[in-house]
Amino acid sequence: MSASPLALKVADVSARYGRAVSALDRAALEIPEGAVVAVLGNNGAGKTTLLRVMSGTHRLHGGEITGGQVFVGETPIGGLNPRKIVAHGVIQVPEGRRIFSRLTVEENLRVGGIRTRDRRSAAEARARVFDLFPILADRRHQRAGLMSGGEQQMLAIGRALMASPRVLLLDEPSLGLAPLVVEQIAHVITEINRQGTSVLLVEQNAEVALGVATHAYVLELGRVVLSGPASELRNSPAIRQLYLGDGAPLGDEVADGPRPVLAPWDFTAAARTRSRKAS
Amino acid sequence: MTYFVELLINGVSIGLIYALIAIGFTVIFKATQVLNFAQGSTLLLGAYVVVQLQERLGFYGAVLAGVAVAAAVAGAIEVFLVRRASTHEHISLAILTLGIDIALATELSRRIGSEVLSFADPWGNRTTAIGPFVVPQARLAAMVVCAVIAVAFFALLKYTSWGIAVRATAEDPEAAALMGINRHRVAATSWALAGGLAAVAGVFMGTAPSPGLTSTANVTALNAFPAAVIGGLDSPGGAVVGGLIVGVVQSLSGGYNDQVSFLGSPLSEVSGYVVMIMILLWRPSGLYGTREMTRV
Amino acid sequence: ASVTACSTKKDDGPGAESADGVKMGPGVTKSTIDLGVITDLSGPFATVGNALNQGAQIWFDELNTDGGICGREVKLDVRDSGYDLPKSISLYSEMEADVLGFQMILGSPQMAALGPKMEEDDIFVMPGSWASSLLGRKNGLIVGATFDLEMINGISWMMDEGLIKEGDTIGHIYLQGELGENALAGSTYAADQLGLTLVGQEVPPTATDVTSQVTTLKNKGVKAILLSTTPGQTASAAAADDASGLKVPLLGSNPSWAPQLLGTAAGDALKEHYYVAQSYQLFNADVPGAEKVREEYAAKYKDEPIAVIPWSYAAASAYSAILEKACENGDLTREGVLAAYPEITELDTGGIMPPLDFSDPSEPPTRSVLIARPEDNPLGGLKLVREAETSDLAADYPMPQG
Amino acid sequence: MTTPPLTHQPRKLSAEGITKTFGGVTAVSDVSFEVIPGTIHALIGPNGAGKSTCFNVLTGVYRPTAGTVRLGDEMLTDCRPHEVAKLGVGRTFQNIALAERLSVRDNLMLARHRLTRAGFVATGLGLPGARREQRRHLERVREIAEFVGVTHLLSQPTGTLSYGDQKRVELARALCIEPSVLLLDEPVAGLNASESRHMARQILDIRDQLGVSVLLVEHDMGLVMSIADRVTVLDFGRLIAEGTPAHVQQDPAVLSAYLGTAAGATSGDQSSAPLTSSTTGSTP
Amino acid sequence: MSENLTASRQWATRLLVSASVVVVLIAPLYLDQFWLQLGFFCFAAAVGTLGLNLLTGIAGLLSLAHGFFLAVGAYAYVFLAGGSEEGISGALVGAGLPSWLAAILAVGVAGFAGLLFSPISGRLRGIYLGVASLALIFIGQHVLHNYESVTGGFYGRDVPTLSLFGFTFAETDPVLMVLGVPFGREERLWYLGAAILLVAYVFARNIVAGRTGRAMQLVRDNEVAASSMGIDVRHYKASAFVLSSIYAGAAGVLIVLALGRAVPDYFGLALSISYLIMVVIGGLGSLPGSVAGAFFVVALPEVLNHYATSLPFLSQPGGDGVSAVQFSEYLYGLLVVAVILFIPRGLAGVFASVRGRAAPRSAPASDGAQLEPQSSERPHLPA
Ligand SMILES: Nc1ncnc2c1ncn2[C@@H]1O[C@H](COP(=O)(O)OP(=O)(O)OP(=O)(O)O)[C@@H](O)[C@H]1O
Ligand SMILES: Nc1ncnc2c1ncn2[C@@H]1O[C@H](COP(=O)(O)OP(=O)(O)OP(=O)(O)O)[C@@H](O)[C@H]1O
Ligand SMILES: [Mg+2]
Ligand SMILES: [Mg+2]
Repeated sequence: MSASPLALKVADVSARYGRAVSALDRAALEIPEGAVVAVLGNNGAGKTTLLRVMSGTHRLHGGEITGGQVFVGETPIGGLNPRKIVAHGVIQVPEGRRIFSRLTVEENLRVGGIRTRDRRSAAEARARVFDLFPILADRRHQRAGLMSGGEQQMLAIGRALMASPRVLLLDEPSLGLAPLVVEQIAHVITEINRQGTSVLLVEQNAEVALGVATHAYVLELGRVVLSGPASELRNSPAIRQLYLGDGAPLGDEVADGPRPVLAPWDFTAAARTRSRKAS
Repeated sequence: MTYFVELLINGVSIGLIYALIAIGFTVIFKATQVLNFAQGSTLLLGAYVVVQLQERLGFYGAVLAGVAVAAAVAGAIEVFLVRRASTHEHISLAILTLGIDIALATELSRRIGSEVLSFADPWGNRTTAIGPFVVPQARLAAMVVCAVIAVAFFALLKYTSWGIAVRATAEDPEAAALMGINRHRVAATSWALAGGLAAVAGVFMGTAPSPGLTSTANVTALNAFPAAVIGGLDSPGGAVVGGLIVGVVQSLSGGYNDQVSFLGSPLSEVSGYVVMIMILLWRPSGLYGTREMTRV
Repeated sequence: ASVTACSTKKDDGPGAESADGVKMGPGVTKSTIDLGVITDLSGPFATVGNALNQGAQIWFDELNTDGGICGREVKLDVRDSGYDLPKSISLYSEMEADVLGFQMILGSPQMAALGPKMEEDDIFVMPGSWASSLLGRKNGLIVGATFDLEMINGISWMMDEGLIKEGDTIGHIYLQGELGENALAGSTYAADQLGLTLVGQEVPPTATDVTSQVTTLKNKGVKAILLSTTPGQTASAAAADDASGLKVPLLGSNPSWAPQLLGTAAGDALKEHYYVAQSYQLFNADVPGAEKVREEYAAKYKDEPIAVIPWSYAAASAYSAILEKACENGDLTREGVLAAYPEITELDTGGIMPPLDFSDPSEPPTRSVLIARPEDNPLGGLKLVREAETSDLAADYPMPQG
Repeated sequence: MTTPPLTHQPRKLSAEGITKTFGGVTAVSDVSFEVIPGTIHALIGPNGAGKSTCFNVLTGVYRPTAGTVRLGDEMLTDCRPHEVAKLGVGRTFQNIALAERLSVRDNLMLARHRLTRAGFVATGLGLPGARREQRRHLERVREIAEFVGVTHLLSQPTGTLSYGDQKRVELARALCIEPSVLLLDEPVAGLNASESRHMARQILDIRDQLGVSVLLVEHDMGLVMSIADRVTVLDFGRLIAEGTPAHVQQDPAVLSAYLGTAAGATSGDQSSAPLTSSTTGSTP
Repeated sequence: MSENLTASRQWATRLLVSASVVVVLIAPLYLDQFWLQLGFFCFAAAVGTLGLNLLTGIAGLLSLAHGFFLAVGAYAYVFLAGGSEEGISGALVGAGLPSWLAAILAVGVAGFAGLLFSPISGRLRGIYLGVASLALIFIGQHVLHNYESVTGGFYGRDVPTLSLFGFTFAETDPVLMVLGVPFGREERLWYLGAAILLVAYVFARNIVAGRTGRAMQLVRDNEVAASSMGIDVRHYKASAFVLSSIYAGAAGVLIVLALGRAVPDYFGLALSISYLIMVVIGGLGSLPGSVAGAFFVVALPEVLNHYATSLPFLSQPGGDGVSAVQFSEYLYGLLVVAVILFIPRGLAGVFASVRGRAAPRSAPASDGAQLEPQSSERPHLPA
């Protein structure tokens, strides 16, 4: 997979928060030009941290790169200012949307295209976004913060597209989206990719991720534990069980393991102690 | 009636000066969510520089220099202090500016001493009669300048990329950075603009009918706080309205203090604040401020 | 508080007994007399504080060259309170044990707060003020005519000059606080007695622009405005008086003037309309005391002189006259100073003050006030209009007791 | 305000004809449904359909423009959120709403607020009653944390947790108010398949072990179809279908507005995968 | 976190506490008036700062009105304990209550003033609340100047001596000698201040660690979430104000006892601001920080001024150049800047790191390994 030129490369990056919390441990990952690469992993595996390191925002969270390097093409960008990394065409849709809730939808999109000096290409980009997400066109004058979660997610992606990215980093884009929209977003990703943008997709929805991706990585405790062509991973039994929900039906004691039991709270006992205390 | 109108005119002309300072508060607040207590001493600094240089550079040249110095200092405060603070707690940052204000005001009042800073402005003591009312030309100039500045800021924030960058950064610096916004530049320019505005306000505060600025001018600048809050802390247009309200209320309550002597005197000191409280009870984010949104 | 021998605290030692037949108390040694000064050198009243200090320094330097008091050098322990009340209070408790008395304590809140303590400690003190509320203390010294007397004398003078006449309305812009209240008491009395209508306008010390007050007074049709204000407010009032076309005479209490005002945009208006009423001579006056001050000042300091410097020189001389008296009585303890105070019945201050009489502490030592107006001169910026005089009205004025 | 009865009596939560408009936007329009005690009731619909708005109306965050909300016999329509919570309605938030600087433990203890009494004076003076109370509830908080699987995070500030962990803490916190009705807004968003499955299991346990009724908003159809007892479907603020999962799944209006499976199934497109996850249909 | 470490830290804390108790107890035997008075001002200010920190640091409500509530406490005491008397500017009225009762009631009155503010404090947020509270300062000044029969106007009022069951906090009555040291006003007030600070501190600490403190913190961080957890947001905001004004009231009573006279000038904007500075320098939300901040801000200028004569670079009073007071103003301003610039959590942060307490953000490594939830489900994949 190293035959094609690389859009982005993460070379053995380690990162930590504060002094002690290690979030990435020599993570290595490559995004070939024109590919869609998916990253899977449990909660807390370090996926978001990986994206932060790529975009340079880890420092805003008290994070620090302790080793390794990130390259856009041949250029090292590790530790650069987020703004400079954006200038290299690496745009991220952050986890949790992070749209500007006090700005209108339209203004949010303008922020996305703020680096585009050329008015015409900005207008084109906007048209493209409205085309992909018609609801945004309808709501263009609404304050973004008042939109539903899904609408906000669309806006977040739309906003990133306004920057005409070379590499698009998506952190859980399907989060909170209705199935139809997830489908739509999958299409959009494919479409964006077809138009020449390389994509890195962090997703919990492995079905979608492996559906659109060409390559995939599995992150565990900050380390890449598995990687390969998406179609291969799809068929790995471990992946199927953990990320695709294969396996025993719900309620299977063996699969779910022993479960902790919680007894209902005894309100009357609580009331008794209280009245004893009072008397 | 004439008396009322006279008071009104006086209130408006003072209110516009408050407005200039208040616009500065709002711009800084909008861009960095910091309440800048150092605005008062920046104003004094600007005025001081103008007075020091007006003989050499002429009035307009000195004003330009004063505005530039005040802008540079305010910008530097952001670049070297606010930005580098170890905390992003807004309260702490406000206190940071208080610390700067204390140091700066101490130095300025040491230098100024009992001097009255008076400007060699082209309007001097000349007045213009509008009907039966006599208005100092300096105040007319203040009105024009203030109106122009207010409109300019409104347009700047609403329509330019800079304005949108300011608002985006204000809300979510990380997301803004991810969009390639240079939040440092945005912050520094807003502070610098506000500093320049303060210098302009300082000059108008010291021109006719005022004989000049004393070293306590930074205290008077405090009146811009209620002005900014009445208008809504993140609304430059609101700052103008707020400034006018405070100015007029102060002037009227002072003028009619005798009629309500049971309220005690001098009323003009508190009246602006009382009106502010009433307005806030009615609209907790000021007249034009963005309402705090709760969307869960 | 005195301290016993076996205490864990260091023993300051009570005043040693007579060596040259003079009883000595705290702050007095065989060769020195220590006096405290708590003043404002950095706060809102720094200018006045500084000037007061300069005048006193000139006096004591001169005194010490001439051999001091009782053969002892008088030393001033000058501390800066920045006008901060708690700071003043801790300065007092820090200094109290080591001084004979306080040559000056600036600020009426400070005086109000420390008053009872000083009475308890038998501390003799000169407040930096002319408020009649300070009268009647056996341990407090007021040098000159009080603020109310300035106004009464000033209004009488304006009547005499025909600047105002019976039945007129006059305005009074006065500061919140001591100066304002005391001056207002005087103007109210005078207005009452002379058949004038008085309109008061209170302003806070922080206000710099009094245009709206002048507008109000104009609306009331005043024929003169009294100013018990800060110098900045005086200039603002003068500018507004002139610009609004009101153009009535302005009469100020002594703290309302500062020579710097002449350089402001209001300079011309001030020269045209403003008068000041005060009991001490001008800096450029033709009296021996003032000449002396001018000479020394020029030698010592570079700043433009402030009007109040001759007063503080004279006031310091009054304080030392009392110490001198105590020395004569052979008792340089605090009690000795208190006892000596009313014994001074006629003090000459080189012509700076009218003759001063301290025999009745509930009376100001003089009721005479002079009138001056601004003039371009580098020595205080004032010229004399009328010599110090006590108007009939002022002579009959019943002093309010604090 | 009267002290709410501190019982665990399961009561029916019902929305009757609620409408909510924001300026010009009608977010919810004349929607009625009931959450039967001891059941899991799912509320689904496209983005912006008004599901979260319903939640906010039910919990008193928004006052409905029209309609009423009832818990058993009690009217909740005019209650403020804390009063609703005191009646035993717990909820999680779609966009996580934890006190970031406080530890997980403190966040959970906060939810015990309605069950505890110590006021300013008692806490301030450190009266023994207040301390005893605190100890007892800390114990319970531990139990709940154990149940949800966040015990090891108890002393960490919630702000430093990963998204999924924060979701779990939210669930634990909602449980800590000892609710009789629990409202979950997208509990498995951001969890991967096995984690979702775990969460699903937990929701079932909450229903079965605690007897709590659950109102669930979720876009993961696999989850909804496998654990919900009843489903209500909203579209553009309107109720478009209501019934058992199997029933709703067949409803053409639902298919076209929300699921889109019809299209997906016919084309056999892999990207419609979320609906074909293998847990679909495996109702307990 | 290792048991050993915790234990030794506890020991260090205990040692520190007992040492300071001993120092506080014996100090009046050695210190002279100046230091005792300064110490008392520090104690009193620390009480006030604790209150403001509960409000601003814990409940997240910015207040520039703390000075106002101090004034309410101070004047309430002066009025309640004072008799009807002739003041400088006219007749004064007073309730003439026993002074200890007046002191307690005054604290209550201050709390009540905080309650009266609740329609505003419950509705406003953040900076808006801060500036709105600024209004109280100006309104307070206006009332203090105008309501002369109670407040004494500009000149203020003498402060009646506090006496508790026949024991007065004054020079005499009864005359008291301890180890040969006469215990006068300053010595007695010193112990009073220390005792009240101790009570105030413990009370605040319990609040913060307990149910109510947690509730206030969630109100600070997320109002909607708080109310959805059963917390009455308005009630807590109002309570926070009441609580902090009670603290302010107590501080106000203490401070005027030391000042000897209540004058309006003292209770101006600068006072409120200095309290905010104490809170921030000490560390927002940290109680030990509050105490440290108060000591720092109150003592610094005094101590500087005290030793000013021995600082060669300062000009003597009246000279050109920088005077001691100006110097301490610069220093004060610049230290505020420096603390916020370099010390993230104020003085409290310094203590914490000195005592080796790990910052909450950087949890120890051993925890890091456990961050992975549901370890039983960890995939076993071929590497
Ligand atoms: N700001 C922070 N400070 C300290 N630790 C952090 C911070 N952000 C994340 N961490 C820790 O770093 C590790 C990796 O977190 P990260 O957010 O990258 O996980 P993730 O894979 O994105 O998880 P999820 O799927 O839940 O979003 C976790 O253990 C988390 O607790
Ligand atoms: N406070 C508000 N002001 C204005 N409009 C609002 C507000 N809250 C919600 N809306 C609008 O109401 C509609 C319903 O929003 P809601 O959040 O209830 O959707 P939802 O069903 O939860 O969607 P999602 O699944 O995407 O979270 C949306 O169009 C949204 O823009
Ligand atoms: Mg993540
Ligand atoms: Mg929703």
